[in-house]
Formats: sequence, C-alpha cells, structure tokens
Amino acid sequence: MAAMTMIQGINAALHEAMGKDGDVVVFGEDVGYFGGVFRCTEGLQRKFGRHRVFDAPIAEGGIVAAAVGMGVYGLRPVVEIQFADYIYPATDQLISEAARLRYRSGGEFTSPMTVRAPYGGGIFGGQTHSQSPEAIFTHVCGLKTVIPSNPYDAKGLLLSAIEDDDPVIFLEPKRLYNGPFDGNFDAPATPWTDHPDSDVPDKTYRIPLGQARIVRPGAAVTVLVYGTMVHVAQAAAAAQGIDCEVVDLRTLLPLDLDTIVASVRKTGRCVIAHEATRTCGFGAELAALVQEHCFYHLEAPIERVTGWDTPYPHIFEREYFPGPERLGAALRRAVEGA
Amino acid sequence: MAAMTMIQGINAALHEAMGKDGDVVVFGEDVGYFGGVFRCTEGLQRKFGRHRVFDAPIAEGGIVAAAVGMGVYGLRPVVEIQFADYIYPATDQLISEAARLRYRSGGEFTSPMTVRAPYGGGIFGGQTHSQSPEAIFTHVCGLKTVIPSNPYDAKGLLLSAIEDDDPVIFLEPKRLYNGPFDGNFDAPATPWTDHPDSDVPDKTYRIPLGQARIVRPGAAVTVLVYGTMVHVAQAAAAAQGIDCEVVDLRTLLPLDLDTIVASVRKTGRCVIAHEATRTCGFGAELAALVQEHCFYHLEAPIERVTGWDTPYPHIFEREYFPGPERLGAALRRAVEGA
Amino acid sequence: MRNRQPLSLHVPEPRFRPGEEADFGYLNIPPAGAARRPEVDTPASEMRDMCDGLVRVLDESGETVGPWRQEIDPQVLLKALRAMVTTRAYDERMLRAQRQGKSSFYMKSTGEEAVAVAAALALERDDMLFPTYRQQGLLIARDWPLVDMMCQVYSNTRDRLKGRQMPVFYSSREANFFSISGNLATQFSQAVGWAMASAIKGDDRIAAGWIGEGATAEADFHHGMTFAAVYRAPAVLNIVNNQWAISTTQAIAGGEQATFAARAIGYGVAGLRVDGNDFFAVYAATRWAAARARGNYGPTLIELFTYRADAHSTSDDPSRYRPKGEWERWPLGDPIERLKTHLVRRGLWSDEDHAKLMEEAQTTVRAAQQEAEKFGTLQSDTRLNPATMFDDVFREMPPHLQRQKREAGF
Amino acid sequence: MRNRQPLSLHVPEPRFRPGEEADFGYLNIPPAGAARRPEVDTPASEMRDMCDGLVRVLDESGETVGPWRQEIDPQVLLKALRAMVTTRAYDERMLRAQRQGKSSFYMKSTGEEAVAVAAALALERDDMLFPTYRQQGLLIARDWPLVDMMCQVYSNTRDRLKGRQMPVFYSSREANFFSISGNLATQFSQAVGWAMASAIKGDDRIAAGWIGEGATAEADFHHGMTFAAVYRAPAVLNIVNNQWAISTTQAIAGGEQATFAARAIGYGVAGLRVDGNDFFAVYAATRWAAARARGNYGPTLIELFTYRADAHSTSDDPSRYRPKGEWERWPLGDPIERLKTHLVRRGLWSDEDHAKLMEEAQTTVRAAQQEAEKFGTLQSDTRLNPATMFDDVFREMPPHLQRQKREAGF
Ligand SMILES: Cc1ncc(C[n+]2csc(CCOP(=O)(O)OP(=O)(O)O)c2C)c(N)n1
Ligand SMILES: Cc1ncc(C[n+]2csc(CCOP(=O)(O)OP(=O)(O)O)c2C)c(N)n1
Ligand SMILES: [Mg+2]
Ligand SMILES: [Mg+2]
Repeated sequence: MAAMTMIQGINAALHEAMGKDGDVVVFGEDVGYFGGVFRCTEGLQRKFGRHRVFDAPIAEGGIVAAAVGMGVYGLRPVVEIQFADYIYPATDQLISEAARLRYRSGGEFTSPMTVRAPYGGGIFGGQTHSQSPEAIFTHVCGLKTVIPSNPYDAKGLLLSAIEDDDPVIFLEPKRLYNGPFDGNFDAPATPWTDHPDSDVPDKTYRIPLGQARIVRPGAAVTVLVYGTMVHVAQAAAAAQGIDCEVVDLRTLLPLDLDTIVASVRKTGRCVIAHEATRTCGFGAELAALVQEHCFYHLEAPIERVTGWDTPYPHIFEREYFPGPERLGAALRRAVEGA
Repeated sequence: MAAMTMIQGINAALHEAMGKDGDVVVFGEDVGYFGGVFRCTEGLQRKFGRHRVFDAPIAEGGIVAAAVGMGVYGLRPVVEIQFADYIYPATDQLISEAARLRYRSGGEFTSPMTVRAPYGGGIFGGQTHSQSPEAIFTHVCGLKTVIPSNPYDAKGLLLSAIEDDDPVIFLEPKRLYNGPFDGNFDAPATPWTDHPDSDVPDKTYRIPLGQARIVRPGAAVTVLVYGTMVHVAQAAAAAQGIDCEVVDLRTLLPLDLDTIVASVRKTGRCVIAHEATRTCGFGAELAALVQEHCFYHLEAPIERVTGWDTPYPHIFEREYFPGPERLGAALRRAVEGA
Repeated sequence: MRNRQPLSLHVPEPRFRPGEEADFGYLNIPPAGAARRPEVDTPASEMRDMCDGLVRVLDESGETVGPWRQEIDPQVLLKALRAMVTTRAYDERMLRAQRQGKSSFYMKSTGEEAVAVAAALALERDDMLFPTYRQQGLLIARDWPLVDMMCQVYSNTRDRLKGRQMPVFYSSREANFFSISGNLATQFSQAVGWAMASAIKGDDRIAAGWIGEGATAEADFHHGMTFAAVYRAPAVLNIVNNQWAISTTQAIAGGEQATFAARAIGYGVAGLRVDGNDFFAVYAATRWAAARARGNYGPTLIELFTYRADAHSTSDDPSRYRPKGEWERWPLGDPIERLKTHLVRRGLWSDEDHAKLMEEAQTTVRAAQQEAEKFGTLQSDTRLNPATMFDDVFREMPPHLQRQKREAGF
Repeated sequence: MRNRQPLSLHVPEPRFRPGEEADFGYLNIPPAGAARRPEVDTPASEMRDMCDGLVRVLDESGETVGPWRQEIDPQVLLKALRAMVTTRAYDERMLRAQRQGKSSFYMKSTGEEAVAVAAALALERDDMLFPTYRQQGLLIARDWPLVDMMCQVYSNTRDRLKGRQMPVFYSSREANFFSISGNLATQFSQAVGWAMASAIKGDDRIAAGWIGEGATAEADFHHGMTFAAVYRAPAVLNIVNNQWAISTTQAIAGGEQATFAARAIGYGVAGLRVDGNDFFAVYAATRWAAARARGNYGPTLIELFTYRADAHSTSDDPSRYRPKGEWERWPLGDPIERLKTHLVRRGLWSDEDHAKLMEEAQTTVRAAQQEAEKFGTLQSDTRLNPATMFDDVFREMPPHLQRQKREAGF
C-alpha cells in the first residue's frame, strides 16, 4: 500500500501488465527513454527493453495502425497518444479498423489494444491541449471508453483495459495527474497523498470495466460524472449542502445503467456534468437514457452542466470550465424543480 | 420547374453555384471527367473546365486540407467524399482545422468549405458504404451539419451551404438519390417524379440553414427526423393512423429548436428516429434538449428509434434499418404512454 | 520582382478517353532481362535505379532471361498456371452470379492474376497476407476452398463472416489472409505492425501487404512506409499499379512525376519496379524481398506494373471514362498467356493441355458453385439468423446490446 | 525453407545520451561550395543528388563560395542580421517573461533563426506563409510589430487572437502569416491547397510551408507532397530538421535511412538539402525554389539541416534525454555568428557594430515589452472580456451559443 499520484498509479499498472504478460508492448511519442511528457511510462524501457517500449514517429494514425497489426499477430499493444486532442489523425484506424475488426472477420481477428491519452483542461493548454473527445468514441460501436478519477481506479481500470480483448480508449484527466482538482482555481493545489483514493496496493487488482461507483451516497439528487468532474461534483455538493448522490461512471461504454437508474429512481432528480462541449456530448446520451428509464420517477428536468460549445479558450479556462458554481446552480435548480 | 431526382437537384445546385461565383471549385475522387460515382458532379468539368472541377488523389485528409488552404486564399471549395464512411481520414483537418480556424485566428482566417458525402444504408453497401456519422460532426463546435430529404431541399440547402462562410458537412441520403424510400423493402421502387418535392425550380432559391420543416402537421405525437427517415416517418404515421407531427430537421446544427419545442409542447409526446447507431447518436442530443425544454409538457418518455449499435451488416439491412414497423411501435408506445 | 507571369494549375489527364484509340507506345518498357539483380542485403541507397527500371524475366518469345531468371520447379509453374486460370474462371463465374442477382456485388482481378498467384507461391504458407479486394488469387493459390469463398460472396448460411461483409471482403485466419477492409489502404500500415510484432517476438514469419496505386495517396501508405523504414520491419510491401483507380488515372496518384516504386527511395527503403504480368518476375522479386526481410535487412516496396483489364467492380462502367480495347493493346500482355507460352515452349505444356485446364477450371468452379449454392445465395429464403447481427461487436455482449437484441425481437 | 534465423526489431537511438560526450564527427558535412546549382527548370528526376548533398555557401572563414553564392545587397544582409539578433533577443526576453509567470508557455527558435529570416527575405511580402511555432523569425523579418507578438504571448487585452490561443501560436493576415495550429503538420498540406488556389486563379503569389522533421511522419506531409506533385503546386515546402522532436531523435522519423530531402524523390518533386545555419544557403535555396514555383515548374522540398539549440518549450527539460553542450559542438555553428563573421570579413561590420546591435535589440525588445505590458500579462487583473469567448465559433452566433452565452451570465 503506497500513496500514489495518478501518474504513479498508471505507471504501476503498466509495469505490472508488462511484467505479467510478455505480449504487452508500449509505444508512442516520447514514451521510451524519456518516459513520456507526463512521465507515465517512466522506467518501462529500462526495465523491459527497447523492443517492448519504444518511441514512435509522430503519426497517431500510424501508431494505432501498427497496434492493430500487432494485435492481429497476438500482442497486446498499449499505445499513448500524447494529448487526446491529437487522436483525430487516428480516427480512421480506430473507427474503421480496431472497432470493426472482430465483427467484420466473424470473430477471427481482434484488436486487443489500449489507447491511453491525457484529456481535459485546466492547465492553460488552450484548445489543442484541453479537449475531451470521449463522445466521439462512445458513439462508435466496438470501442470501450474508460475514464478514471483517482489513482486507485486508474491502476485497477488500466489493468482491466489492457487485459480486455477489445479496443479500449483510456482517457486520463491530466488535471488530476498530480493531485485532485475540484474546480476551485484559487485554492492551493492539494497533493494526492491527502486523498483516500491515493492508497494504491502494490499487489495486482482489477476494477471491472462497466461498473460505476457511488462516491457519495445521497437522497436529494443524482449527479452523473466521470474524471475531473467527480471531484467538482463533491465540492459542489458540499458547498451547496445538498444531499447529492454522486456517481462516478468510470466506464462510459459499456455503461453501468443499472446503478444510474436505481439512483435516479431513488432521488427523482438528475444532474449530469462533463467538461466536453455540450451538443452531442456524452451527457446527451445519459440524459436520453435517464428519461427513457426513469421518466415516471423524474420530478425535474435533467440538467446538463458542461463545457461550452466553443473551442477551449486558453485565457478563459475558468469561465469555460464547468466548476462548482455552475454545477451548484444546476443542483439547486434540480432539487427545487417541480 | 422540372421534376428532378435528388442527384439532379444537387447537380443543379452545383451548376448554379459555379456559374454564379467563379471562386467556387469542385474536387474529389472521380468527380471530374466521370462526374462522380453517383453522377452528382456530372457535366461540371465540361462546363467549367478542369481547373475548377477535377479528380483528387484518394486522400480524404488531403482533400479537406487542400480545401482549407483554398478557403484561406479566398476560394469556396465544394469537395465530395465518395462515401461518408470514408470521411474519417479527414477528421483531423475537419475538427482541428476547418472547424477551429475562424476562432483561433480571431476571425482573420475562415474556412468556407462544403463537404458533400452520401450517407446511410439500404443499398447492400455493408458496413463501409452505409454509415451515418452525423453525430460525430454535430459534436464539433464550428461545423454545421445539413441533411436534405428531397430534391427541392437538396438544391436549396446546398446553395445555402456553399454560400455559407463556415464549413458545412452536407450529408446526402444515398437511398433517396433516385427515389423516395419509406423503409418498405418489398414495395416497388418509386421515382421522384411522383413526389411533390421533386419539383425543382430552375431559378435560384435558397433554404436557410437552421430551419426545420413540418412535413406533416399533427397533434398526437411529434416525430423528429431527417434524411431518409423523413419518408419512413410519414409511412409509419399513415400505417398506424396516428396523427403525427413529422418534423424534418433539415439542418442538425444549427438546430431549429423553436420549431421542435413548439411542436412537443403541443403534442406532449416525442419520437426521434435516425439510421445512425443509437448511443451518442444525434437522437441523444434531441432527447436531452426536448426534456430540458418541454419537461413539464411531456406525457410519455421520449422514444428513440435508431440503427442498432453494431456495424451496418450487409445481409441484415432490413433488420438493421429503423423501418416503419419499429417506428410505428414506438409511435404507439408514445401515444399510449401515461 | 513584379510583373510576374500568371500561374496555372496542372491537372493530369489520362492519355486516352472514350472514342480515342489507346496507344501505349509512350511507355518505355525495358526489354526482359535488362534489369540488374542486387544482392538481397544491398543498402537501399545503392539500388535506387531499380525503382525506375522494370524487372522482367519472360521475354516476348516466352524465354526466361536475365539475372532475375531462376529455376522454378515445373510443378510450381503448373500449379501457378492452374491457380491463375482458376482465378479467372472464378471471377467470370462470380460476375455472372452477381448479374443473376445471387450476390450484391463483385470485383474481378482479370489481368492481375500473376500479381497475387506469384506472390502466394513465393511466400511461405505461414507468412501473413494483408491484401486488397483484388488479390483473390492469393487464396486460390493457397488452395483455399472456392466453396468457402463463394459462400462469402453469396452471404449464405455458410458465410464464415456471418453475412456482415460485402462480397469479396474475404477473411481467413487459417490461410493467414487478413480480413479485407472496405476502407482503402488501412491494411498497408497494419501489415507493418504485424511484421514489427513478428520481429519483437523473434519469430521468423514475415508480412506482406498490398495496396492499389490510387490508394497510395492515403495516410496509411505513408505511415506504413515510415514505420517499416524506421524499425526495418520484415515486410514485403506491394503497390499494384493497374493504371486506374475507378475512373481516375494513376497520374492523379502521382504516377506522372515518378514511378510508384520510387516512393521507396524517399524512405530509404529498397524498391523494385516489376512487370506485374510476368509470373517469373513477380515470383523472383517477391522471393528477393522475402529473403531480404528474413535476413533482417528490412522491408521492400514492390511496384507491380499491370493493367486493370475489366471494370473496377460490378457498380462500374469503364466505357464512360476509358477507350474500349485498352487491355488488348496493353504492351505487357496477359499473364496467363505469357506463362502458358513459356511452358509450351519448354515442352511442359500444350494447347491441348491448356484447353483441358480451362475446361477443368470451369468444371471445378461450377462444381464449387453448385456446392456453395446448397447453402443459399443472396436471393434464398433460408438465410443466416439475423440474431447473430448483435454478436462479435465485443467479445462479450454488453448490456446495451443485449437490450437492443431483445428490442429487435431476438 | 525452414530453420530460418529469428527476426529482431530495429529501434533507432540517438548517438548520445545524458552523461555522454556528443561528437558529431560521424556526420559527413560536405564543404561549402561543393553542391552544384541546377537550373530552376531542371526536371526533379535530374537533380536527385541534391537531396543527399548539402547546399552550403558560407565557409568556415566566412567567405561565400560555390555556385549557390549570389550577390545580396548589403542592406539586406544587415537587415537579416538585425532580424536574427532581434529574434534571439525576443526569445530570451519572452522566456524570461514566462519564467516570471507573465505567460503560460513559450517556445524559442534559438539556433534556427536563419531558417526563418532568410526565407522571409527571399520570398515576396505577398507570398503566403504557413509556418510552425518555431518560425517567429518570419514575422520579425517582415517587420511585424514585436508588441503585437508579445500581446499574443501575454494573452492580454490587445491580443488579436482574443486570448484563445496558447502563446506563440501567432496569426496575421496582414503579414500573410497563417494561423499557427497546435496540431502538427496540418499547415503543410494547407499550404499546398493555397498554392493550388493561386494557380487556379492565375495569380502570381506562391505559398511557403514549414514542418518539423518529426512531424513529417504525419499524414499531412504525405498529402501535401502528393497534391503538390500531382498539380505542380507553386509552393516552397520546408522541412526543418533540427535533429529533435521533443525527446525523440530524428532517426525515429526516418532520418537514419535517408535524408528528409530525399522524400522529394519519391514524389518526383525537386528536393534540396541545405545548411540551415547558413543564411546565404537558405536564402539562395529559397530564391531558387520560389523562382521554380513562379515559373510554373512546380514545388520544391527543402530540408533545412539545423539543430534545436534550446529546450523544445518551457515545458521541456532536454537534460533528461540529450547531453549538455551538444549545441556548442554542432558542426554547422551559430547562424548569427556565421553571418556576422562574413560581414566583418567584408568590412561591412565590426565587433563594435555587433555589440551595438545586440544592445539595440535588447533595447527594442525591452521597449516593446514595456509597451505590451501596458495591455497586461497573464497575471493582470485587467483581462479580455470573457464574453468574447462565444464569438467567432461561427460567423453569426447560432441560437444555442446565444443561449449558452446567457447561461454563462453574459
Ligand atoms: C478511404 C476510402 N476512400 C475511398 C474509397 C472508394 N474507393 C473504393 S475502390 C477505389 C479506387 C481504388 O483504386 P486503387 O487503389 O488503384 O485500387 P484498384 O481498385 O485499382 O485495385 C475508391 C476510390 C474507399 N473504399 N476507401
Ligand atoms: C498531431 C500532433 N501530435 C503530437 C503533438 C505533440 N507535439 C508537439 S511538438 C512535438 C514535436 C515536434 O517535433 P518536430 O516536428 O521535429 O518540430 P520541432 O519541435 O523540432 O520544431 C510533438 C510530438 C502535436 N502538437 N500534434
Ligand atoms: Mg488501381
Ligand atoms: Mg524537430
């Protein structure tokens, strides 16, 4: 048991996966000798050698294509896209190939790859280092999408993702890499060490994909969140003094609908929050599902608190970020509604 | 006034746009001498010359990149992606460049391009000639998405799209190219000539982007559709004898929310249908918006009738296609709900 | 530096359009035997000239000549001839079946049979193939059952791809033949990834990939070449230059400015330009590239210079964009005729044998067709079970798909 | 053909890592003046050798030698020197400002000043530039106000990009300088599209694009080269090979197997490999390529061989992956020193003049900084109006954005 940052949790998972399975290989831009621009692959090349951990050309499409081919051979590639904003050159190989391969080959060929990418804003990264593209991938049948919110989950979910026989998009909230962030830009940065979910067992453990976690039980309103917003939701609940049930989805696809439905049927109210742009964001799917499955239990409209439908503006991160104030206002509307 | 097919309507719009504006250029795979695999660009090269209408290398990403550069120069490129299924290699240039250019340059540089692509199934095209990727683009701020459902709209909307100063994704329901299709696979193919919306004026006219059209007024339930599903919805309404208000969205983004909200507040019920996969499809956004804006008027859960969350299976098109039966059942549930 | 001349856009056009007479005199085709044969470990930088020449072994008279000439067991030659003839017969038959409505679509490889058959015979059975839709000859040369191929084309109850793929997008793990994608070029960089994996594991199997000259414009070609060059992937990478990409001339893919083999030079990869209608040349070049790969000397890019004799697919009508009879005028002839001439000349074969072979091929194909049609065609009422539509999206069906399956009534 | 040797993956590594002594002796650098100078209308196929050589004009002694030598008006040379010195001073100043928290990020171009400044002076003011984040010298050489650049770096109230872009992602329509993208390589193929448009309209302006050697692996490089070759686009396409892509050696981008200039050969495009730290060489090569483009002879790919003297960006620490002092050992020296030596040698310049120039540059930059900071820095309380965040997503703000703007309280 050691207090770890998110980066260390991810690094630990990679070390374990590579140690356990000689077919796991790691490659991507700057991941080799350097250990990745966020240090998530630190030490892997030294430990497992250049043949299993190496730098890749700057070609996200080529990286994913190579991973598809390696998967067909029988390897389990774990590739890093340096920022989720740079995953678009790989969309064809992800959508047309990795996601479709099992289906189109009648199950003969598969693509057991994990694609890791830091996502989300809050580090003054501007529009090309802050994006949250999850909804593009959750719309694609054949892909799984996972987003951890703390070091403990990061390790357990990443191990499950790597061992999963289907392609998994593993998005890492970069704002949480070195400490939790609740959306309060003025508060001093807190380290993970003070957070219970930073206790990461050395032993191997897995968190099954498709299982949400209720991080704060409550009766007044259900809050559906993932990644960075898990912390914002808890801060907002505390600030508003509203008895929120905060659900950390952890896996967006496959989704743990049962947990969501049970919670909303109990509270009768639902607020959804994500950092991605609103229109056709994952919150749209959640809202559609909740009203489909809980219509007769809903006492107020389902609220969506999200990034605005603009690029992520470098200087207006605070105004763009769906922080505790905006979320808090939505919580109040939700509990006061009807 | 002439009875035209959808292809002829599109072709007429291209001829007019090129005739009126010397800065309009058309290029794409096989669009030049050959006139396009669906003949939409027929005759353009003969009329306007090889410098303004030409074949492109098979590189969708290069085609869109060239269009971005041309737009920066001051041209108005209209490019064809041979099938919407092949637009993925262009996603980076569309999302990171065309959609962001005006914003990131403070309005100095823009990308007034139109990207035409046939979409949708029903022609035994299998999973790579049948897709409906609209929701990927409606999630991207900075892109407009337009989908006509008949020859008259196709011409009027395409002219507006070409003259629009922002990038427009113009998806053409290929199943409607040569005649309307209501989802009844056994019925003999009917030509456009029998359809009122095939009367396409020779003179120039435009249909503003962002305006939906109520193709069938009704009081019992609002049906939100676009493209091929507009015809399926009317057939389902007739078959069920339900007084549906069928709304043809025509433009997905910017969305005509006022028309939608007014209709649902009137009917109190809403069914959404599209051919795309369900999870995070455009129907999710519509459902989320409708419950946000009409919550207190809704008398039954909003229904989504969509393609299944699988690739489009070559041999099971009928079972995959959200036809009149499935839509009809949803209509019944909607009107009986509560 | 003002008063500059106005610029103008160059838009390449094919030499001949419908109504005109095709005349390929402008192509300078080096004589058979002219191309030198470098050692398989020759640095790419010392064999750039191979990208501009043309490896040819079979001369006009059917003689095998020059440094690329090599002894090939007559049994292999006869197997090759049979595979090519069978491929052509198969294509004819399946085209007819499509016209009869028994399948939704078909693509022939007429004129390009040597490209696939020679490669299949030159490679080892356990080398992994990443083909396009125009290398059905690979499967046939690997003795893959025609019935199985036809069942895919018919999307019938024995289609191992469960009716999900359009006709001709074959897949066979057993034959080490990768699932053909409808999206052009994607397999090219995947082949390199597979080859890298083989090298990572210290395996001795290599990968071979194919791509059309038109599709070389896609990103995947560049990615495949870059990764292959950087990691010296053991891969044989083939560009099939059949002059056309549907209605588009190879010049629009860049064939006007340089050969497609020359792409190799920029990446520092060995490149060979080969007469794709010459079985001996394709076989020898593939052998050379395979030996280079197995020796850890890295990848080879091979341009197979050939001609698409027939329509792009059953959805295409070439008479709209190219003159009739181009194929008859194609200077590199018909791969089957050329191999036949050679065998006859060597006394290994005769016109009678050939007539008999064609007859047999017809019979084989017809028999396979009868067998395959027992399991149905596109028109049959007995179909695969639609419930299977929800399988294989993921290894295990997630809850939302289970719900949708129920919703669909299964 | 069994018992084959096991394959192994080749993974390129840089020659030297931290703790080791960098020694560039292995690079064979041809002497200045050695490279021939083809006519600007030379077919690409007849100048392939230019991709392996190195165009160099300034020799060790500061003499200009060889066929690429050309008379350049001393005023231009002095302007160039001033622009390079100013660029370096600007970089130093802005780095300091970032360290002081006045901006969120910065990227220097130290050691690569000639690459941008020479190109800017060799091209016409109305030629369109599609740069990367490391060609700030283009703007400075075009006399674009430093204050305007700084306001962007500070994201202050005078930032024309309205605080939307990270520092150094400049954009200026007035300076014919395209909006820099955070996504690598995308500008390269866009530059070709712009050039095609110019040709379509019979204009006489050409486009110039830049890309880092690392980013050449992206699809956009391939697309740009393919489109440029096919349509003979009037474009000058530059690869800045500064040896590093963040922590990654140029070998991982393919530099081990071939030069980056050699990429041109595969596309049938003219290629030049140039000493990027030699103002005269970069100027002459750019002139040559521009004349070729204006003459409708098509595009040129120029590899600018240089070295990234400093960190990739303020987020980077090169001591983690490369030896200290590599830059001092770089055989092609410092572009500013080399031009200075030449000018001094010709009696056009003196150490005193140079000291004065450096002093002036400092003063200019400091003055500009003071002016810029009047409009605020990242730390200031006076900021741009956040309400503008909703502008320019579209030409007119659609209803959903108007609703969101209200929701945001504006
Ligand atoms: C990514 C993508 N873009 C476009 C298409 C449509 N398409 C199918 S085949 C074809 C032409 C391919 O020509 P080539 O690569 O030369 O192969 P050939 O058909 O000549 O064997 C095109 C454009 C596609 N299938 N995939
Ligand atoms: C599409 C994309 N992938 C990755 C990155 C992250 N990134 C930023 S700069 C850089 C290195 C670029 O190296 P090079 O092209 O050689 O240019 P240089 O920085 O050396 O000038 C990388 C990988 C990016 N910005 N865009
Ligand atoms: Mg072809
Ligand atoms: Mg570099």
